[in-house]
Amino acid sequence: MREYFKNIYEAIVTILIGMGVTFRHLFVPSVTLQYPHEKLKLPERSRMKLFVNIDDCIGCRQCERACPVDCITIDTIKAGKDEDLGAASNGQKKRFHVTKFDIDMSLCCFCNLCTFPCPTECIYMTPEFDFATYDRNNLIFHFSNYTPEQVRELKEREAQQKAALANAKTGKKPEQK
Amino acid sequence: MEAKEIYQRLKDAFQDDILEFNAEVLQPFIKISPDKTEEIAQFLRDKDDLEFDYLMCLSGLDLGENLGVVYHLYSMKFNHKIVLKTEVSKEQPNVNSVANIWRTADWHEREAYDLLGINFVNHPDLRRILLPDDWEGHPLRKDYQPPKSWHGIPVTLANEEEQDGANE
Amino acid sequence: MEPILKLFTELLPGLSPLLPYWLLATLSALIAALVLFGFIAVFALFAIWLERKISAHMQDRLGPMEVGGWHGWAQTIADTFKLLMKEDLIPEKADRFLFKLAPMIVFSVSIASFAVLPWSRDFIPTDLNVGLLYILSISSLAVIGILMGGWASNNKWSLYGAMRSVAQIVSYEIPISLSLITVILITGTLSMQGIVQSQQGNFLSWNIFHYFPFMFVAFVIYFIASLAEVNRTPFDLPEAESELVAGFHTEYSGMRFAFFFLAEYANMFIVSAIAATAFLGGWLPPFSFLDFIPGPFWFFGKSLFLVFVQMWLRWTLPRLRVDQLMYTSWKVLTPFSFVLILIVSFWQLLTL
Amino acid sequence: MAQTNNFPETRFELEIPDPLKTDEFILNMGPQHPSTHGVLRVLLKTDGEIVESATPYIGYLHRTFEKHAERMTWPQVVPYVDRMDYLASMNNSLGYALAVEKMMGLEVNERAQYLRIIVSELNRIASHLVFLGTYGLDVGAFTPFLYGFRERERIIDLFEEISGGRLLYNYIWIGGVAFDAPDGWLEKVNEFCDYFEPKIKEYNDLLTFNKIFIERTANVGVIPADLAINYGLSGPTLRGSGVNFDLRKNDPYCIYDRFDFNVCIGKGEQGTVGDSWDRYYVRIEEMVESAKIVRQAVNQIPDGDAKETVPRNVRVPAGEIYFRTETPRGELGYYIVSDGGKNPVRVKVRAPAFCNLSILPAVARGTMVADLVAILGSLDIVLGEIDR
Amino acid sequence: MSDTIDPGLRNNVLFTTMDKLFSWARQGSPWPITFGLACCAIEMMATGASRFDLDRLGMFFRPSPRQSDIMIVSGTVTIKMAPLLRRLYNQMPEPKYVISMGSCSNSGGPYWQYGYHVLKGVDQIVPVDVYVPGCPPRPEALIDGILQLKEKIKNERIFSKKG
Repeated sequence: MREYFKNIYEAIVTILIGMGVTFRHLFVPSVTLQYPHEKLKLPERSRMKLFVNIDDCIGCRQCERACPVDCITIDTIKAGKDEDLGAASNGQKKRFHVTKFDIDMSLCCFCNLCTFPCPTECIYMTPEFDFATYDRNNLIFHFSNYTPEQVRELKEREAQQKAALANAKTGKKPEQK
Repeated sequence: MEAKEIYQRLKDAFQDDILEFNAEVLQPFIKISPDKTEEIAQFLRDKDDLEFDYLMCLSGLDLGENLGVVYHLYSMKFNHKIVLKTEVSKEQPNVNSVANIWRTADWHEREAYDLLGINFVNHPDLRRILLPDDWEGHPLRKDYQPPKSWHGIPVTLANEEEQDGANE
Repeated sequence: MEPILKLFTELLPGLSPLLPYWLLATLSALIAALVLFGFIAVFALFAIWLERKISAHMQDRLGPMEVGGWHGWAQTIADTFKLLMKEDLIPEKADRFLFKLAPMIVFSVSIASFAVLPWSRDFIPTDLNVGLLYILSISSLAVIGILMGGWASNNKWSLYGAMRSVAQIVSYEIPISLSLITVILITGTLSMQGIVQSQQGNFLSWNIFHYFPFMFVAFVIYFIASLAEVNRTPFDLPEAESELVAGFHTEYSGMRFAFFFLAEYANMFIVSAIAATAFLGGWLPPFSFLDFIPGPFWFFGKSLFLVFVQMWLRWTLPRLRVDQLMYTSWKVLTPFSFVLILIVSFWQLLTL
Repeated sequence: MAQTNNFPETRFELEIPDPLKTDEFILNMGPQHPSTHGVLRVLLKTDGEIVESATPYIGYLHRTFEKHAERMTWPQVVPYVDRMDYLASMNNSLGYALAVEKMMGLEVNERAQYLRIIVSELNRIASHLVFLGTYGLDVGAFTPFLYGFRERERIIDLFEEISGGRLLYNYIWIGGVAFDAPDGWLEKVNEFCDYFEPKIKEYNDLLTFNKIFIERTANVGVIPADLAINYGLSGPTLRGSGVNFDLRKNDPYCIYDRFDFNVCIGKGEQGTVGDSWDRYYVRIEEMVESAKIVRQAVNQIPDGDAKETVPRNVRVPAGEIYFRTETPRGELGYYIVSDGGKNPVRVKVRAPAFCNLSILPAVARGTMVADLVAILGSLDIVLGEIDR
Repeated sequence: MSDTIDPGLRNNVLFTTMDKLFSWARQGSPWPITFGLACCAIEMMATGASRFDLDRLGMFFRPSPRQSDIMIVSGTVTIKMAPLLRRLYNQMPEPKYVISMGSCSNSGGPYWQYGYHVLKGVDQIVPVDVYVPGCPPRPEALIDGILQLKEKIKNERIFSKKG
C-alpha cells in the first residue's frame, strides 16, 4: 500500500519537474538558424564542393589515384617537345595538356584524400554546398578548358607523333640488324 | 596464461587435432582441425584455468586454395587471449559449428556462410544473413562475379565495363 | 434550441411570421450547425498551428515560419488545401464502405458534442437538461469510428491501434463519469447551463475549489482521464508513432486523414470545455467585477488554457505501456474517484 | 505474461481450446518503421500485445565494406571505415588506424595521440546524445530528441572546425591525424565541456527520472551478466548488465591509461540489474566520464606537429592482427590480414552492434510490443555497422 | 480531368487562381516520410532538429507513407532494400516527390564500383525530382534541395495548361 502511494507521489512530482523543464524552455531563445535568410559562417576547413584551378594543374594524376571512389577522370596528352605550356604558380613545369578533368560530384565521398597529394595544390574543397539540381548530369563538373576541337587536334597530333615514332622505330630496326 | 601453455593444454587433450602452433607472429595462433572445433571450444570454455568465456570474433577468409576460419577468444576472468585457426577446402567447406558454445558465433557463422560459403555443421539455423535468401554466390570469395541483376533490379551498371575501360 | 430560435426570431422579425415553426426550427438548427462546423474547422487549424509553435518553442526552435508570412500563420491552411488535393487512396484489400465511413463518424461525433457547450448566459446551442449525460454518451461513440477505421484498413498496425483505442476509451470512461458525478452531486443538475449557474460568484466558488482539495483532485482525475479519451500523450497508444507506425489511421491519406486530424483537435477542445464548464466556472469571470467582458471570452480562454496544458504534457512526457495504462485507469483513477464520491456525499450530508 | 511462451506445442489438438488463447499474429516490423533505427526488420509473432518471438532480419544496409577494403589501398579504407558506424566515425577510424599502426610498428606523435583521444571522446558524447534522443522517441517523448541534437550540434561544430566534416570526418589517419587543431580550438573544447555538464541534469529531469520513463524501461529486457557475455555483448550494453568491463581500462589502447575516469556499470537502481533503464543510465553517466577525459586531455596535450608521423606511403608488412577498441557501442574489432601488398587481403570487422543485436530474440520473448521497442532502443544499434 | 475541358478555358482566371492556391499549398506543406536509410538519415534528423528545424518550412515527419508527400531517400539503397523502397513509393498518394539525398542514393556513391549489393542510384527504381549532392550533405544543403523542390512544385499546373 505504501508502495502504491509512493508511486503515485513520484509520478506526480517527476511529471511536474519535467513540465518545469519544458516550460522554462518556452522562454529560452531558440537556437534555430533560418537557413535561406541566415547563413552559418563555415570554418575554413569545411569541405564541400571540389574545385580545380585548372591553370595550375600539371596533369600528374595524383588525385585520380588517391580517390577511393574514382570520381575524378583525367585525360592528358603529352606536350610536344618544342611546346611550352608554362608553369604552375609554384613553379612546377607543366608537361601535359589536361584535355579532360571531370569530377562527378554525385559520386564524390567528400573525404578530402585527393587534395593532399596534389603537388601544386590546385585541387581543393570549397565551402560551397548548395548545388542541388534536378538532373544528375549537372553534378558532373568539367574543369578542363580545352574545346572539343582543340582536343581533337591534339589527339590527331599525338596519333601522328606516335605513328612517326613507330615509323622511326621500324625504320631503325632494320638498321640495327 | 601464455599462448604456449594453452597450446600445451590443448595438445595434451586433443593430440592430433591440434595441427600447428605459431608464436612468431604478432598474435600467436593455434591451428586446429575443422571437425573438432566444437569439442575444442567446449574444452577452452569450460576448463577452470582457461575459461575462454568470450568469443571476440569469428572470421572467415579466402586463402586462395582453401577457406579459413579464425576464432579470437578472450577470457574475462584471466584476461588472456588466444587465436584459433582452421582451414577447409573450397570443395568441402565443412566446419563444426561453435554456436552452441558461444552464442556470439551464431550470427558470425551465418555471416561467414553468407559471404564465403563456409558450411557450419550443426549450426542451429544456417541461413544467409546479409544478402537476400536467393542470392547466388558468396561475394567475399576472391573469384566472385556479381550478377547483372537480381529480380529485375540492376546490380551492376549496364555500361560499367566501358567506364572501367575509360578510367584505365 | 430555444435560445437560437429566439435569437433568430429576434434578428429576423419580418421573417418569422411568414415561415412555419418547423421550417424555422430546422433552419436555425442548420445555421447553428454550420457555424459550429466553421468554428471547429477554424479552431482546429488554429490549434494545430499553436501546437506546432508551442512544441517548437519548448524545444528551442521556431516552428512554422515560412508559409504565409508572419510566423507561418497560414501553415495549417496550406496543409488542409494540400490534403484536399491529395490522391484519395483506399487500400485494395480494405473494406471500402467502412473505410470511408469511419472518419465521418469520428468527425460527426465531435461536432455533435458541441451541441451542449454553454458559451455564455444566452448562447448555448441546446440547453439539454441532461447535457452532461449527453456528452458522456456521445463522446464514447467516437471509439466506434476508430475501431471501424482500424478494422477496415486491413493493416495489422491499424488493427492494433484500434484495439488499444477501444480498450483505452472504455476504461477511461469510468473515471471520467465518476469524477463528473462529484460535480453533479454538488450542483444537483445535469444541465450544462445549470452547472455553470451554480458556480456564480468569484473564482473561489468554482467547483474546483469546492470542498478543497477534494474537488481539485476530482478535476485532476477528470483531466488525466480526458487525455486518454482524446488519445493524447502520455496515453497516445492508439497512434503511438514508435510502436504502431501511425496507429489506426496508418492507411488513411488525404482528406480522410484530415478528418481524423481535425477531430482530434476538436475533441481536445471539447474535453477542455467540459472541464472548464464543470470545474472552472464555464463562462463566468474569475471576479464578478469583470462581468463586462462577455462570457464566450472566459469560456474560450479557460478551454484554451486547458488545451495548452494538454499540449504541454504531450511535449514533456513519454508514453505509457498498455498494461500501465490499464493500471492507471483501474487501480488509480477509478478507486480515487470512488473515494471522492464518498467523501463529497458525506460532506454534503454533514453540511446539509 | 511470461507463461504464455511455454504454452504446449500441442495446443491445437486440445478439444476445448483455451478461450483466452488467440491465434498467432505475425507482424512485420520494418524495414521502414520509425523505431527500428534505420532499416532493420523484425518479424514478430505476437499473442495479442505479447511478443512470442522476435526474429531480426538484417542486411538491408549491407554496403559490402569488406569487399571494398580488399580493393582499396590502406589509407583509402579510412573513408569507408567512417561510414560503418556513422554515429561514431572518429572511434571507428581510430580503431582501424591503431590496428594498422600496430602492424607497421609505427609510433604516433604524442600530440596526435591526444587529439585522437579528444575527438573520439567527443564523438562518444555525440553518439550517446543521439542515443538519448532516439531512445526518448522510442518511448514516446519527443523533446529529449531535440535537446540531444541541440548539444550534438555544438560537438559537430567543433569537429567541423578541426576536420572539415560534419558527420564523416576522415580525420584520424594511419600515423596521426589529418590536421592539427586550429588556434583556439582546445579552449573551445573546454568551453563546450563547461556548457555540456550542467545539461545532464536537464536530461535527468526531463527523461531519466521521469516516473513514466522508469516504468517503461526498468525491469524491461533484463539481460543477466552470463547471458550477456555468452552473446558477446560489449560496451554499455554489457556494462548495463553489471559487468565491469571496459576496453579502455581492461585492455588499454592508445593512451587511455593516462587518464582518470570511472567505468560506469548498471546497478539496478530502478529495477533489476541489466534492464533497459540501466543500459540507458550507463550511457548518461558515460557522457560525464567522457567529458572528464576530454578535459584531462585538453589540459595535458603537449605541443608538437600532429602530422609528423604520417607516412607518405603506407607499407604494411605481411601478417595479421585482431585489434579491438571501445566505441560508443562496444568492442569494435578489426581483423586485418596483410600480404605486404598495397591493399589489405582481408579486413573483417567485428561490429559491436552486430553482436548486441543478436541477443534480441532471447530478450524479447514474452515482452510486450511496446517493450520490444524499448529493448531495441536500449541496445543502441546502428545498422551501418551491423550490415557493414 | 483536363481532357474534358475546352482548351480555351484552361487558362481562365478561375483555373489559374486555383492553380496558384493549390501549388502554394503543396509547396507550403511537403510532409516527408520518416524513412532513414544510412548516414544521411542522421543528417536528415539533424535537419529536423532544433538548429535547422524543418518544421519552419512546414515539413513534419509522418511515419506512414499514406500521409506523406515527399520521400527523402537518405542513404545507401541496397538491392535487398530496393523492392521495399519501391513499395513505399507506390504507397504514397499522388502527387509525390522524391529527393535523393547524398552520393549513395544519387548514384551509388562510394560504393558504385565494387558494391555488389548496392543500387547504383535510386533513380533506377523511382523517379527522382531533386538530387542533393554531398556525403552526407550538410543540413543546409538538404534545405537547399527542399527549396529547389518547392520551386519546382510552385511552377506546377494542375488545372490549367502549362506554359
